[in-house]
Amino acid sequence: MRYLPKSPEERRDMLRAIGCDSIEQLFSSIPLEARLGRPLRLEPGKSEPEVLAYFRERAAENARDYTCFLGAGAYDHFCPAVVDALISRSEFYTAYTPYQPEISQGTLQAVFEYQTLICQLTGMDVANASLYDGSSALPEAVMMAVRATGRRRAAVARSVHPEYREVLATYLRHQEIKITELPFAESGQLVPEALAAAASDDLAAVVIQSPNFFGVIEEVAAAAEVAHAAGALLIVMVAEPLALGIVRPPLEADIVAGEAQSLGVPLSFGGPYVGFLAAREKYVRSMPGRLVGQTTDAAGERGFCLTLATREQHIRREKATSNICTNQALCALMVTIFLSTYGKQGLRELALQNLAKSHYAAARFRERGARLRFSGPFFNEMVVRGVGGGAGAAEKLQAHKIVGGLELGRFYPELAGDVLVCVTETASRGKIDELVRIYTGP
Amino acid sequence: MRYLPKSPEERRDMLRAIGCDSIEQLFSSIPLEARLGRPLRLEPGKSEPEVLAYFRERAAENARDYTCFLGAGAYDHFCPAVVDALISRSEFYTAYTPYQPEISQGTLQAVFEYQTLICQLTGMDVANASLYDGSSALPEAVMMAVRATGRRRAAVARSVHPEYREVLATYLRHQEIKITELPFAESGQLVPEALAAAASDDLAAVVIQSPNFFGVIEEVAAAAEVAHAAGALLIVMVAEPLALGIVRPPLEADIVAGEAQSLGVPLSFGGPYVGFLAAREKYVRSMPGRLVGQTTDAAGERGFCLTLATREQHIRREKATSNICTNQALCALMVTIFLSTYGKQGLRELALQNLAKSHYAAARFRERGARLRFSGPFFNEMVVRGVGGGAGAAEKLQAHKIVGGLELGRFYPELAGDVLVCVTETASRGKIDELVRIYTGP
Amino acid sequence: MSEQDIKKARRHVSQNEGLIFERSSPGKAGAELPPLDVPAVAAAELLGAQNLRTAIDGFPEVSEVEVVRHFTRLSTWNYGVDTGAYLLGSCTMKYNPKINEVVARLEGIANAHPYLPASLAQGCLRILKALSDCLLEIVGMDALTLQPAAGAHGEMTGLLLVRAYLEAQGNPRRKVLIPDSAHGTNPASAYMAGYQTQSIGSNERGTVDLAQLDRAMKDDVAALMLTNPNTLGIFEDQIAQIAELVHSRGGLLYMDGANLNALLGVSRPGDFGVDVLHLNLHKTFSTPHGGGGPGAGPVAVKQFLEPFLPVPVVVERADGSLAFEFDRPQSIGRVRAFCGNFGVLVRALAYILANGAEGLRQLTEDAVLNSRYLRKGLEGAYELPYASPTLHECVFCDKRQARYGVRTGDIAKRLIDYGFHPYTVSFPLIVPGALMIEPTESESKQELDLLIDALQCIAREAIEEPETVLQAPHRTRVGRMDEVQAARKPILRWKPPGEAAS
Amino acid sequence: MSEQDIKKARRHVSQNEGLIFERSSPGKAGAELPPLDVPAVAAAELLGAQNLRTAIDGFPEVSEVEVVRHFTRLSTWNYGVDTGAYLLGSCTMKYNPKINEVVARLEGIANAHPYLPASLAQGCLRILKALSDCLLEIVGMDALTLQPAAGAHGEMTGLLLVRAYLEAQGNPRRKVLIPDSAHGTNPASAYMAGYQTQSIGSNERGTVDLAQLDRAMKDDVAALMLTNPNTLGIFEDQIAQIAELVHSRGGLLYMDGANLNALLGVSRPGDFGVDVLHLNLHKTFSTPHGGGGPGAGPVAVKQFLEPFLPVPVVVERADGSLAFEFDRPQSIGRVRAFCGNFGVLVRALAYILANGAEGLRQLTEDAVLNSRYLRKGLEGAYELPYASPTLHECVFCDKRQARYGVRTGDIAKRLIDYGFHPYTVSFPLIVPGALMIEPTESESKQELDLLIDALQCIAREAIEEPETVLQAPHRTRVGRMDEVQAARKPILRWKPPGEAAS
Ligand SMILES: Cc1ncc(COP(=O)(O)O)c(C=O)c1O
Ligand SMILES: Cc1ncc(COP(=O)(O)O)c(C=O)c1O
Repeated sequence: MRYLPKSPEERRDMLRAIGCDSIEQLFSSIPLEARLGRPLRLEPGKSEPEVLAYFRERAAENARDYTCFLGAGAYDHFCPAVVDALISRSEFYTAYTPYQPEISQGTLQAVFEYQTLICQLTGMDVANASLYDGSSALPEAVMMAVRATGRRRAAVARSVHPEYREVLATYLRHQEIKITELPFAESGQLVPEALAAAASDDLAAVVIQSPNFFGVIEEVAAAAEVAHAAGALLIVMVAEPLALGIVRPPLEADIVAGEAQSLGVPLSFGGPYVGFLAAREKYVRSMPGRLVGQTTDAAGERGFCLTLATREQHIRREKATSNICTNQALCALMVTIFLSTYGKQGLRELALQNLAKSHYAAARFRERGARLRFSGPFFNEMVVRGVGGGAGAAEKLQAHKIVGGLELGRFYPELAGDVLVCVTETASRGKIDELVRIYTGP
Repeated sequence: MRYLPKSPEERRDMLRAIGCDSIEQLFSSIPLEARLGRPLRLEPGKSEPEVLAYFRERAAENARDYTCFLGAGAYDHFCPAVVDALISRSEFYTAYTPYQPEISQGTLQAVFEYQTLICQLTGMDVANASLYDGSSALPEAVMMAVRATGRRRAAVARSVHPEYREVLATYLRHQEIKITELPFAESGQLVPEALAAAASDDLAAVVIQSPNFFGVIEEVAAAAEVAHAAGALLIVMVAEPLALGIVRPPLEADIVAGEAQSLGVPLSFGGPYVGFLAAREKYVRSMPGRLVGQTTDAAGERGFCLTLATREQHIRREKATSNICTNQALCALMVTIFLSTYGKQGLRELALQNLAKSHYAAARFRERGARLRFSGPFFNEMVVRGVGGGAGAAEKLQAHKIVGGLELGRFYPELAGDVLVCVTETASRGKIDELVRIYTGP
Repeated sequence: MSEQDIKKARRHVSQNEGLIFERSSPGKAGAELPPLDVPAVAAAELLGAQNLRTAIDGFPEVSEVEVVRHFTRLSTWNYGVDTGAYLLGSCTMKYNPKINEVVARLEGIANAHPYLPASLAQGCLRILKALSDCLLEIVGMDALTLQPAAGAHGEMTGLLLVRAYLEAQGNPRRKVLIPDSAHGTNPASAYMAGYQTQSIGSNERGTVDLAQLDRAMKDDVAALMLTNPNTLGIFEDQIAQIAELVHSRGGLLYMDGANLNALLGVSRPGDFGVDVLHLNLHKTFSTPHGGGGPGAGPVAVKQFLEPFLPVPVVVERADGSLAFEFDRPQSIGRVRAFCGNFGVLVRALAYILANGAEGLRQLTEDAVLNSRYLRKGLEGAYELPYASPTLHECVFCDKRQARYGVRTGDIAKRLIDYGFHPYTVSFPLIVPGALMIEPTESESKQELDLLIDALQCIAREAIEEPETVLQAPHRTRVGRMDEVQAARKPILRWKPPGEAAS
Repeated sequence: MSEQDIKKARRHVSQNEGLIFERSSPGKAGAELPPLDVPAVAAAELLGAQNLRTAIDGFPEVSEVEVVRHFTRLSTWNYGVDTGAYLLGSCTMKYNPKINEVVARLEGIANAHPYLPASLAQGCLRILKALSDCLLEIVGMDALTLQPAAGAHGEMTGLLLVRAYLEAQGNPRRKVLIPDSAHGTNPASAYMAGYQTQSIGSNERGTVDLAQLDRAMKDDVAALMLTNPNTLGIFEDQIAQIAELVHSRGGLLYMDGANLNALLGVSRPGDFGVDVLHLNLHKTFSTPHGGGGPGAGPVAVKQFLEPFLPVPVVVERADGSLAFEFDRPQSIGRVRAFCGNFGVLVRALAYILANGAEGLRQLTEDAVLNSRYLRKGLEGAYELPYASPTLHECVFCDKRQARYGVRTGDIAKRLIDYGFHPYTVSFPLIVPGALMIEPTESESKQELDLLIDALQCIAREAIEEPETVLQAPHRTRVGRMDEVQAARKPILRWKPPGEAAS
């Protein structure tokens, strides 16, 4: 086997050295009845060309060379080639959690930079080293609010990504934390009255997403006011953080969490992505996940190490702030490189192009008689009313090598027939025009 | 511009520091009339996504997903993924010639290993660090023989790659070295009588290729005997060094040179490839190109450095053994990794698979009434008689996503209509069957 | 020891590099965009002035070459599996094949959107199906979810399955039993599934104390959460009795599959009584650890737990095509958006396909052989707290060195000077001063011999020149990091020089 | 200086690694093949027993992980442009953009066979055409060949063109004039084109001595081979007179374009009298130097030389498609098989497209600005042999340091300790003890300031503690290599331990 650095003779030598007669003897501590008396029923090992051919065949069974107008929590943006080139440095991707800082300063400094970038982007004070993804960042944020307030109820906007809310429900089911759902208005934004009604003194957190699942930007300050008045924390989720290149960050929030895939991580059929979680300084000790801090060595040289580990499972066990151990470090590194490369101006321009393209599409839709479901301001996604549902459009789109938007009926029965269309900088004007034409009929 | 690490302010600061008022002043030493008074007439700079799109469009204009039966000096073999992963280490590919050995031991040791591998493969004593390609290795080898013998004529088999011979002619035209061409026999091998006739006492070298351009293995020992009897050197060219995995190396030769693309270097429309040149120890000081040697530092630690530089142009100038400076180091590294990965057994098996596939194809051709032009033993290429010429076959092949063999009329008028077919391990049995069926008609 | 005695490493010049923010200057950028092909827009109008952001304060402005050098330099301060032996016990730091990186980046795979219609995602779905099938055969279980993003995530998922099942039976029960040698994620995950945890002691052979388990295994216990082989590398040889005990009292047997590398083709959890287990694809199945993830923690179950698996599951339609099924009324719901860490799953499948049945068994044999060889080589120099036979890893302790004031953490630091990535320090908790070493199958005899030699040297140093060990590492670009200082007044982000004081 | 004074680098642990042959043991392999889908064959029968090879003696047998670690470790002993400033003068060690590596590896490009029928290779042909067009505009010439594999190869090609042209005029002439500051490849290439060479001295301003040129420029002189800006970084400001002189005597003006990085968008050789020039795409146009190649050395010519260009050339057919044309009776023939170092050409085109007209001019400005800034910063510490204004590089000499026994080679070695790749040592030959420094446009002001600081420190060390400089480098994994020993009894390959004596 090509991955194994041993010759048959070396195996024999080593067996002899440990005083074993046979390989089988190595496993003598496993009771016979617990042993598998036959080979595994798997295909014989494949050579590298066969492995490659297998995955090429699979890849060919997927959409390739399509223009895709799907967003809904997973976004396609131009990713500079440096990102893949640099994360492919094996010192980064074949290392593990930087438990030994003296030979892990590369990872540690990069995470420190990541934490800083997330703070800058979100307007928060501190950010952790990553969580699994945006969806699991939601329960982590809510549980953090529960720890911080001692209360056990969260009011969650229905316009938060439906799968995030599903995950929240799964996580919280057995933790005696209640969820109150908050409806959305004609604008696509949270209904303020509903929030006011939910804001009682057992409320740990108000959760909104901005831009929300419909692409609409929420009124963060207003939500914060109500939440804070009730003694609750405001959690703002972000599934499309590129918006923060041009949209004012949710400064009034206490916790900003979400998904950073959009910033340099490949779509990869849904993962690996990278959850982020940032918060006000005062909540740092109730944060979940790893944190990297700055320190010095004996000679006073600056360096970095994992810190505040007493929050974590390997020390606190069941009392930890989270069970998370392995997180999404390499994806966080992609984000760090992506943001460093685009930089201050570049990110803004990228966001602006998204804004321009999506509003161009919206204008084309309107011109051709289609209407947007919501009136609130949006970034790069919008809900187009009633253009979905037909198999005809889907087929036509495919014939044009287009993947259309997301049919919302699946998540919101009341929006059946509506389509969530995402338009990023990667969609050419021509393809946008085609999309609109096909959706709006002949 | 994204590649330039300067802000406008830094440019101003630096100008100020050197006492310049304007950028234009930097160029004041260039006479005005030698300056370009207008912008270059090139398109505006492209962003990275545009550059990528440009080349994707070009790539789509080429054959993709074809099975290709072309060889003729450029071979497609399975290349382990480690090759590209490792040559992509930027310490390798962004470095230059290892002039400073203390921070170039990586390149130096790898070249030392390459030199060793080439010696092992060819059966020679010494090998250089690389030449441009197989074709230019031929004149370099002949000039080396001229230096070694003091004679100025070379007898060159017509079955040596025609483009190599063209290059030889170009190089030698003004150096007063004569070339005598040696014909091939029915076997596809050198006509022994012709060699005997050419072997006079002004002969510096006999040049054969094995496997030769027709894929046929030459009788090296016999050629060596004649050459040596006449006081000439035998130069054996190799364009498909994979053959040496199963074919006896040309031990009787004095110089073995050729093209190592076949061993891990991408086809890349003809380059960059990598010329190799190996020889008997006694000729080392007349070798062209770089050589890496083993040495030690003051503490006695083993290390490597460029050596025998007194042969080279930067010291000997017009009296150098060659004008070569930049060579093909990165491609030599690909070869080193490729050979290390396949190793002793793997290379043999790879060669055997080529042998099996090409002889399978030959058998199918014979079954369907086609004949091979030559009777000599062949490795992975063969000349099939009279199946070429028609545009019909070419079209049908293309329809089956096959690129057929090379039509030989272009290089050998007497072989017009014959096709040089190369069958490597990458061709599936099904595709071979298709190829044969199409070439041999309905 | 003198510098010359260190055979595996020397010192070499290494570039300094500040924070990316310290390279910034106004107007530089590392990326540019194609010209906009639609009309430009006035953001303030579209978004509302109150929603507009002017600039991201402090964000870096650097060119492409500076980004490349910055992260290249940082990378050279790291140590990865490609650098050398990475001995972290319990982490299975094996070689990550390069072809896996290639296939995960293929067009059609790397750029597939998770909401692609099934007709345009058959390749992805078939990858999920193929991986499930392989993993089920490997562990001898009946059904599986690929959704969890890591081991701990899998633990929580598995326990939620236990709970959902018991709930459906009428009583979710209250407790999960966890041996004291278990990983910290186990109790933390149990807590997230709404369970209290109770610790079970180990006996003098390093395995579960059966008597204690017997006492603890009451009818309020939902499950025993067992790691097998356990974190000492010892196979729980009373596994049959344990399973019988747990099952007879109505509990379920959960297995933490972190150590599956010891068992491939040799023994299957499904065959020795396990009801639910999670796997760590980033351990056993070679997906790169990425500096701390991503991983993947699939959960495999026996048939009776299948109805509770997270949604969606991949199903085969009548026409042979695959699709996601969402409508599963008994499901615990989602534990993650979309369908898991797909890119990691691709790599794991590539690894399994490359190995095949024979290769998997062979690698397990090699992993155990390596660990045993190492154990033999170090027995004389380090104290082995448990004499039981071990499989893929072994745990020593620093008892002998502690006499000279040298602890496991110091030995680890000194091992860095010798060119290795240290083992896991101070885990499992039941071994005071633990050195937990897992060489995996990826180490050659040469590398192991160097390691034995290094640890032997350090053992001597601990006696003869303990200061050398206590002050280690000596050969790294920074010395021992002051972790106390880092935690006392945490600096968790960079701030512009002016603000840094705040 | 103490360790602390070195701002740019420290020392860090670095893995040892023997030769790949020293890792070998029988039966290991790093690659496997798919099962053969055709009948196996008996090689001895097919090839003849006398042609059969049994085994390749001494060939390595190693696993994939060992290959990966081996070459990864080797790589860490190197210094590349991605590591930091790479100051080799005349080599233009600029940043190699990552996107270029991506596009050169695209399917359809990386796997295109050179003998593909033109109909299946239009993309490749269009790349060749596009690059030619761009380069011609940049240098102001009329026609171009992309065949030569490197600068020296281009030189030979260019001189063969000169010769072919003169021959067609009736007399190839005998000599090529070459300034004494020229690169060693120039005379070596002239020799290969069948010319004798004659050296032309430089004047006190570091440019061609016009009077000497006047005397030498007889009617047996085929060409003057000029590097402009020359290897001192000085533009030949009497270029008009030089061109006039050469042309008036029936000679041609050849330009070595190695230093074109000083001229992009600023000045075009075709506009100042050059008849033929070669470019180094691996210098000016950012293709990676690869540890010593591959490069590419296209040759551009004025119209009258076009008929002599190597075959094939790319031509446009009536239908707009492109094809190779082979039938060119006056051609000098081929200088290389196939169509040049195509993969290098792809990268160069990517670079030109990325920069555009403005970007190219800007980078030249930055390159010159960097070099001038450096010159200014070092003037006080090192002797500048020529006072003339310089463009992209500057050449100091070690005169002041030599008083203390410290030579340019020593300073270079010490610069390694300071974290830099040294400049070019001892070239050009007309400057005894030369330090030839070319920072390129890829260095930031930060990096240049560190360099100035480092060279200033070394200048002080040369006076205050010359031994430190003479014994340098001190911070590398191996000390100064004994090059004399290497040449005296050359060991040019590994041999198995038994044979090593032979
Ligand atoms: C025994 C054991 N269980 C569980 C885990 C947690 O796995 P993960 O880090 O993938 O969440 C680990 C991780 O190191 C472990 O060693
Ligand atoms: C001035 C000059 N001319 C010619 C050359 C030769 O170029 P190449 O190494 O590409 O053959 C060089 C290379 O360093 C050079 O600096």
